[in-house]
Amino acid sequence: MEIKELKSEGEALVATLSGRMDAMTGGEFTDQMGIWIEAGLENFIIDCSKLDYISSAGLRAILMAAKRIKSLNGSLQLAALQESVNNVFSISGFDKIIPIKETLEDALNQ
Amino acid sequence: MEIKELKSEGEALVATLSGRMDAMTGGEFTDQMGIWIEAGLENFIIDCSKLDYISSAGLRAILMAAKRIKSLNGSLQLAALQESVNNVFSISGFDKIIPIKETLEDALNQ
Amino acid sequence: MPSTNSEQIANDYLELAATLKNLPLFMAFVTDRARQSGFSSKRIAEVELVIEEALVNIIDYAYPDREGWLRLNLKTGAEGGLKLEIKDRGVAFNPLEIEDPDLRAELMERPVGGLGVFLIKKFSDNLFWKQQGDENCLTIIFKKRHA
Amino acid sequence: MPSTNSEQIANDYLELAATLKNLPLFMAFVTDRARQSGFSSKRIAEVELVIEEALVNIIDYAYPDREGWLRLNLKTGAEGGLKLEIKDRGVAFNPLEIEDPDLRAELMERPVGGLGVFLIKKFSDNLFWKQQGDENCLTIIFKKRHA
Ligand SMILES: Nc1ncnc2c1ncn2[C@@H]1O[C@H](COP(=O)(O)OP(=O)(O)O)[C@@H](O)[C@H]1O
Ligand SMILES: Nc1ncnc2c1ncn2[C@@H]1O[C@H](COP(=O)(O)OP(=O)(O)O)[C@@H](O)[C@H]1O
Repeated sequence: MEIKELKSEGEALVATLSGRMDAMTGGEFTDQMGIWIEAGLENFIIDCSKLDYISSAGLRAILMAAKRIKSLNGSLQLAALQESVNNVFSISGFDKIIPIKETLEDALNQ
Repeated sequence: MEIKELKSEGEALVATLSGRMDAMTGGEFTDQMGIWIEAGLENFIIDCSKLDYISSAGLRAILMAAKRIKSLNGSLQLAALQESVNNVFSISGFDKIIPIKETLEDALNQ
Repeated sequence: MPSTNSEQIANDYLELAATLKNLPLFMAFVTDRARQSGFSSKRIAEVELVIEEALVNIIDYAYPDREGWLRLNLKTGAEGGLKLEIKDRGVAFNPLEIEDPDLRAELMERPVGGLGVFLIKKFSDNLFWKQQGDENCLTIIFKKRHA
Repeated sequence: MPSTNSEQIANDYLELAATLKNLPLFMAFVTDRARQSGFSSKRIAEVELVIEEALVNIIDYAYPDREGWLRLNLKTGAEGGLKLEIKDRGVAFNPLEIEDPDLRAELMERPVGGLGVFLIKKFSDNLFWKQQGDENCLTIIFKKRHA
């Protein structure tokens, strides 16, 4: 998995996730979010258009981040999920607890 | 494995081999040499600097090509072998039946 | 020895230490065969998810205090599907007894975790568990579906 | 079942159809373990060569008229080396009885082929063959060498 900071748009950090978010790589997301949150960032948009695969270890990392950000009154949006990843999200009910936008633009115009 | 025609230098065709020349890909070399020989080419320099691995299936393909070219009075030179590939060549005694040059320049200046 | 008859039917077999380092090989063992059996890449991604969840649970929970082992056995199922048996000698554990998570809980109430077994159930076509001596044997049936 | 004692030592096991399509998985099975055991990448390349030669021979020659099977068993050898057992139920064949090729023959006299078994001998540290019932069992020892 690769995590890349794309840009800052207003108050939000936009990052891209690519590759696989699984039991071997889920921790990288937790670590990177930790670094950004320690640095004072609170609003995040994650472009998932290049994220090919997610397992429960990935969902776990995203849920932990979402809870931490919520407790800071920040925001976390996911955008542009591939069909298979989106499917795992809705089956797990994550689409009801984390804002998911069809495109990156939708998230930015929020 | 990838086979790429690099250029024609005088009478010789220079091609590069990259990747792995093994039981699954050795046939590609035989096929490509067949096409070039049918097209009337007789002199070949093969740049092996990007060839990472060779097994007996690769040696077989090279020996078949060398014999065919010899019977046409053509020439086949190999250049810039990586250490591990070079090692397989010398152990098999191929360095005594096929001209091997340290660099592509050495082969071209022949 | 895994089989004793010399004219055997397709019966693929992999046994390795139950560590995360071996996960890619376990996954490739199943996905290579799924690909050879003509599973679509969409269905292969679902198969991958199910295997990852089942194996990571064994790696994480089955052997709390020692190095453990894990065995996969793949057979051809009905209509070109796959029948995967996963065996370990760890803690006796029947995933079919785990309750589904509450999908309607609010963000701050959602427990972290507890989705692995649920995803296994959702993306497999059939799931059996039995104890054989000191072994857990989980059988997962995958149909081709979107073939 | 490949083993019956519950506290087993490292004993990795892979059984698949003897086809070229399965070669990458067979290779990964051995090279993953070699990497985990701290083999250098130079030595791993030699290990790969030996396995390819041994397996391709079984795929090509052991089962001339039917689909065949092939089993690998990896154990830890002396001083962190590896002990690989390759088993098949094909034609009885002892590679140690094959004569080495004539390396001094001229180009046009060199036969095409006949290098596989020779390379196996050159890059392995020890080689045993035995017949067990209707099985060929070839044992190859790899030392770490350039560790
Ligand atoms: N192979 C196993 N052996 C023992 N306990 C297990 C096993 N697999 C799962 N469990 C138990 O079932 C629970 C639910 O597993 P799962 O749904 O995968 O979610 P998670 O692993 O995120 O907790 C685990 O927390 C663990 O207590
Ligand atoms: N597993 C096997 N079963 C039966 N015969 C074999 C086996 N492996 C090798 N042979 C025989 O030994 C010969 C030499 O094998 P090898 O040195 O690998 O060279 P090649 O395969 O290029 O002929 C083969 O041509 C084949 O006749």
